[in-house]
Amino acid sequence: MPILSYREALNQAMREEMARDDRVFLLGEEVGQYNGAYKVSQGLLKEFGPWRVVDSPIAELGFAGLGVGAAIAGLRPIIEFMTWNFALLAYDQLVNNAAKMRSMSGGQLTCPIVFRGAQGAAHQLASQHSQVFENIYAYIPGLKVAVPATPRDAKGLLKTAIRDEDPIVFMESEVLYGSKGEVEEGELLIPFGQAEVVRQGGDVTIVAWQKMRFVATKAAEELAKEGIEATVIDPRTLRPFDLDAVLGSVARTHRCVIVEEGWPWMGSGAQLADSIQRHGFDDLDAPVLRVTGRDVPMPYAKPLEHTVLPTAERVVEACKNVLYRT
Amino acid sequence: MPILSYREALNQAMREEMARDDRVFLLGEEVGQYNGAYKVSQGLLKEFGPWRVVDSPIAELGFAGLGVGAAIAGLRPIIEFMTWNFALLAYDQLVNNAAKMRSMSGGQLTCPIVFRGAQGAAHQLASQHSQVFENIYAYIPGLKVAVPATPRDAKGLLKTAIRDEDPIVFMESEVLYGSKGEVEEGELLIPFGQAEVVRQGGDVTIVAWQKMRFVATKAAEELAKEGIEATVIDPRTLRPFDLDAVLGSVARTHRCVIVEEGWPWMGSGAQLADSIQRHGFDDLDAPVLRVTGRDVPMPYAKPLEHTVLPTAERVVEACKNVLYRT
Amino acid sequence: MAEATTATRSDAAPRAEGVAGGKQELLDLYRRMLLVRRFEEAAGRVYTEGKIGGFCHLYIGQEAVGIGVYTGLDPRRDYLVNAYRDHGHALAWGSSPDAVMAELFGKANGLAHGKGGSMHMFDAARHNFGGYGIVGGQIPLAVGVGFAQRYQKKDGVVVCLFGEAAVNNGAFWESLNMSAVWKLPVIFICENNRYGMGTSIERSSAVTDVWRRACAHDIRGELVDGMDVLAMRDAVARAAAECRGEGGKPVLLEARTYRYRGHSMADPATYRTRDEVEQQKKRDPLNVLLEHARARKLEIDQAELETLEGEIGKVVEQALKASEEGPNPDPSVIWTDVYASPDDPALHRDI
Amino acid sequence: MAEATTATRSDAAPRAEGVAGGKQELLDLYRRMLLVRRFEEAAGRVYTEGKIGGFCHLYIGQEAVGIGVYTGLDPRRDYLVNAYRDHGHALAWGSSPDAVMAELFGKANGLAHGKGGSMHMFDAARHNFGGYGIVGGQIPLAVGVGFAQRYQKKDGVVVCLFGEAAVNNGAFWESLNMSAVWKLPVIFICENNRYGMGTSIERSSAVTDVWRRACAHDIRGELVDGMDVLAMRDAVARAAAECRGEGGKPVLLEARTYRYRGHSMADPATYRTRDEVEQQKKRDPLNVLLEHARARKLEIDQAELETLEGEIGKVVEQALKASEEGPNPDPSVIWTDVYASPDDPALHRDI
Ligand SMILES: Cc1ncc(C[n+]2csc(CCOP(=O)(O)OP(=O)(O)O)c2C)c(N)n1
Ligand SMILES: Cc1ncc(C[n+]2csc(CCOP(=O)(O)OP(=O)(O)O)c2C)c(N)n1
Ligand SMILES: [Mg+2]
Ligand SMILES: [Mg+2]
Repeated sequence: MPILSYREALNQAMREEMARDDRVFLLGEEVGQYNGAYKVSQGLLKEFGPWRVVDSPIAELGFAGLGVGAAIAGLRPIIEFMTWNFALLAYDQLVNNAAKMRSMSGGQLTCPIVFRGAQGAAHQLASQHSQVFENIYAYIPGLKVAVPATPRDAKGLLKTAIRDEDPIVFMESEVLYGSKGEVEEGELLIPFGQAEVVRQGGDVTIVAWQKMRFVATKAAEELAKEGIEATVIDPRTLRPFDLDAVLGSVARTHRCVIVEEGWPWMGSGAQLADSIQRHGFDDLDAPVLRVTGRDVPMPYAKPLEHTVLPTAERVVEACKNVLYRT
Repeated sequence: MPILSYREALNQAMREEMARDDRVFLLGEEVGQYNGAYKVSQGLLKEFGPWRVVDSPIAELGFAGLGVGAAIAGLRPIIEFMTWNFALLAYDQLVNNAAKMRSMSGGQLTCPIVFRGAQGAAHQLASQHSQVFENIYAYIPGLKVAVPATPRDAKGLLKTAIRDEDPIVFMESEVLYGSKGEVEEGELLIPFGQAEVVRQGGDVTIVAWQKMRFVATKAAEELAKEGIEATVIDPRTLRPFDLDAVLGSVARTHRCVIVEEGWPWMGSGAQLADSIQRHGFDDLDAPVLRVTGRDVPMPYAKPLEHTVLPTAERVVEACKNVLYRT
Repeated sequence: MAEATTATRSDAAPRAEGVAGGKQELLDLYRRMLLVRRFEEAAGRVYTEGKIGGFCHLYIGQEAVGIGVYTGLDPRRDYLVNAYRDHGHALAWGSSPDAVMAELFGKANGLAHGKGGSMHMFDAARHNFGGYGIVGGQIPLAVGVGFAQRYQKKDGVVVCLFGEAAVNNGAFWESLNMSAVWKLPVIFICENNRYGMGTSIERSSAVTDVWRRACAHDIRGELVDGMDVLAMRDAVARAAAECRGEGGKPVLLEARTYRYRGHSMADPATYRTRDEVEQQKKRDPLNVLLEHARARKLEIDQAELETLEGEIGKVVEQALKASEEGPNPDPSVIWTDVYASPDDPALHRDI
Repeated sequence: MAEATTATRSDAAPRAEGVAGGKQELLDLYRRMLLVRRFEEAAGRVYTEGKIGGFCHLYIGQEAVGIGVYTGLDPRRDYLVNAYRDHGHALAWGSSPDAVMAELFGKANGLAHGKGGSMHMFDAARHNFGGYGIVGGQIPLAVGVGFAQRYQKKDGVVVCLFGEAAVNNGAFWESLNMSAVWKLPVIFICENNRYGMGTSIERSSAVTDVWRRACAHDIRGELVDGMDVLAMRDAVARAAAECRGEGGKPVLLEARTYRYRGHSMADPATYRTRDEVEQQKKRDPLNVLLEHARARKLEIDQAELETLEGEIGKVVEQALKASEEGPNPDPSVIWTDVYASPDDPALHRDI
């Protein structure tokens, strides 16, 4: 199977879908002539021309709304936010227009649109540029949220997203753009709401996505050295969420740790913990624990950034905690 | 003690604080000549003049940012959003500027500001005007979030908020503006992070705030008729949150139900359930259950709106569920 | 200087000298405006009886704008994107009065089956792409619909309505710039009724000639008499011709108009004098049209007016009846039209 | 016509005829610009060595704007609110080069103790109210600082810097209108370096004369030669006099300038030709000032320049040294300066 970077996988997904369906277009800052701030749209302008790969002014609210308008008029826009930090300016359009279009029109209008871009800390981008906002979108009925970790998932979920009839929030990871992995050529459609079991182990279930999937895997390897076997589950989408996969694993391991990059209070993991305790109450031998980014605006300095982000060590510790091995 | 409406209590809090500290001013749409879209600022323009009670253009992003700028320059702004639905346009300013000012300036600048306004469903305002967004603010380190239910709490928490050195998100309830209750005259400062035990009972703990406090109380009365005694706890602020009060009660009742108006997935209650299962794991005899608004954009029609909002019946049912009495 | 090429006050205003229509045409315009007037009066009445909930923003006084917009366009290929003061426009674009009224009643036979209500009148089949409740939030949508016209190589035009208070919101400016950069077929129409809720334009805007703001984006701005349906229709038709098809540029029209009622049914409108309102009513859009007819020696006589009133009265009565009698939506429909399928696992039906 | 009273192209541009300074003054301006130039060159160098992280937007080429702004104001009572291309402005406003460089290194002796980094240079004591990273996000803040001046009956002026790509963002327009309605003492200065990252202004803006956009809010717009520190200084001084104190109105200045380097250190800037860059460098702000001196018969000679270079070289060396040697912040400081107290229960230190 071909080896692609996460970036190339996203690029391939867009290229294939744009070739397949001429209603699909890409619009955002620097997506065209610059080939994308992170080069995700490399070559697309050349291939599809300026009406299908559109460089927009810095007007997140406006161009997100433009996308919604184009969607109700029959197109299938992909709107790129350079990062999701900037998308806060467009939050109103996603929540009040995209998510509600179908409902408030009584089903007359639909809004098939993908909003995509990078989220999370990269390397010392400081407080305004290092944020995770999965939960504020997953909270909204009418939206779906994908958080791919691997090149394969990036491609397969993006293709699914572009074909979906509802608005999608597609969150990529800046630090993963260069990561590589096997990706099927051509048609690859990964359904939303289907977790991937990354690793099997009978002692503890670790739920982690995107960057944290790799932190969790590293932690699992550390734990294995001490004879503790962890299952690592990557949900891949946060809305819908594959609760069955997690509950199935917890029924076997009786313990669960959730790892997330975002802030602790009201972060996505809280919902997962809630769902697990509610539906897996009798299976749990210990409370569900969460390892999260620290509850602070991200500081710039490298050692501080490192202190804020979840580490494999902290995951190991949490796993031992739920195993009462401390 | 004088009886005031929730609206009057808020008005009194602002009037007293503006009289006490001339750095305090109120700015927002229709707060002046119109005396507030919901009449919360009745009489303030007349009393304090147009520089301290400022009618703004419809520019939520801009005037929220203006408030932040005024705060770092030494004033203590109260920024009124007509409702929190419209504040989505200003979310960037709250998250990226207000919440991070102290941190990214290394402590050089502070941002003592109160953003306030109504949230939640009122009577058939439909999908864009009937939303709850407590969680998206409580998620952000650097912000604090208050959700008063009674006139007394409205006054006492708002006065505390205005004197606080950090940015506050103060969410009122449109349907409660007319509700009445006893309120101390003059100095009344209710600290953030201190729950109120509304009702004592040994069988189940119900956590509910703002409008839902009354739904919970009604449910508790219904339950009492069947011999089930509920404790009702109103946290009053969601960040900070008085977890000790809840855990203390759960240690006695061993069962907990959370009632919230917002959407279920990633709503505030998820965090509370997470915290309770984590710190009260051994005390719980049943999973923590949540009663929430339904997972849909609010429809306009009255019977549909009623179907979406939490009811005392649903709370009663959830309580019986955690008591395994169904 | 530069202004001459950007925002130009139409010399034609305040009276339209457009293609003179025959009497039938004038009668038709009158009838359309009268329907809106009587419909809104009825809506206001039953609102106070508690039959309509939520916010209810009546269009009384602004009828000439709504009818002028519709009649200036080609509804087979053109589109409407609107704010929340939208009953009149919905009627103008041909939605059944029964369905509009039933929507206000929150009934299953409403335009949006009771899901949208007063602020969200959609009739996609008639190219009415909806009323939106967040001030300014609909403006970028119109740019997107316009983008789709160019993209699909269609020659449709999109008309976007908003109040004069919406132009202080960033969404307006971002939209103007994008539509100008990409030369999109969008007619931005500001219904300047002088107040945004209780705030007069003088208190909220540094520039009170909304049409002049077009200068910032090198697009043409024009002031139109929003009380004169012929002026409105002709200005819209001119603007449509100008922005339709490749190479066309967006246009900003400012329609000076007035709402006779409060901002919404909840607003007693104490921020303006009765005198001001009475003064404005003197140039009532219905009367302005009658004057036009008279000036053209096509006078519409009392008998004709009475016939029209009778006709319209029946239509409105029927709308009320259909709404009273219409079924309430079934509670289970809350789950539909959130996602394409009510069984989508993204929908959390139990928690 | 209306334009004459709104946005007026300054006839003084492109060369300043302001109050001629003595040689000492010109030397001083030169030294200030040279410090920025050499500091930024050093920052760029050590960035490639991995000593600075994150995004790093250099100010090389734009020095005349930063120094002109500062020297045109009264820093005892005036304020700066800035975007993320902020090292030069921080130095201009008197922050210690050691502290600015140490901030870039993320050290505890940095301006913000390593919490802010390149994009967030704050020096509150020197009235530098910060660099902000969300395009356009700082503009409303400046309006607020200006509001506070009027509110407190102070006569300070606020200068707000932003790039030419920021003017397509709604925040800009909302801010202009509010400051015009309330007559706030804000000087909006657009540093038009022709590109927003890789997009030229022609591709992002319908109107490429940024100063002309002032017309939409009836405020004065002026084009200034941003490569000429004297022109900048004088234009800013005029604007400050105009908006200072009661009754003063905001002003929009457009400084035409150019960045020699890529958008940030990560940008190879392939979207423009080498030729274009070389062409621009011919009007280097340092050289433009030397020409001014020559024209005024106050020539700054080679020896003087070398002395200055030596002096500045040492300052920059020292800044690098202080940064290399500066201590890393202690991990525990992540908990400080989130709230007023690190023990605030709103802070979730364990979860
Ligand atoms: C973003 C936003 N802010 C505030 C409101 C509340 N609001 C609804 S209508 C309105 C006044 C709008 O006035 P205008 O744009 O002139 O339209 P008109 O009602 O006069 O037709 C306000 C402030 C809103 N719906 N959206
Ligand atoms: C709201 C927002 N959108 C996008 C970005 C990413 N971004 C950072 S700088 C920049 C270009 C800004 O150009 P300009 O305003 O001209 O300033 P310059 O960098 O030229 O000084 C972009 C798109 C951002 N920081 N904020
Ligand atoms: Mg209006
Ligand atoms: Mg630029």
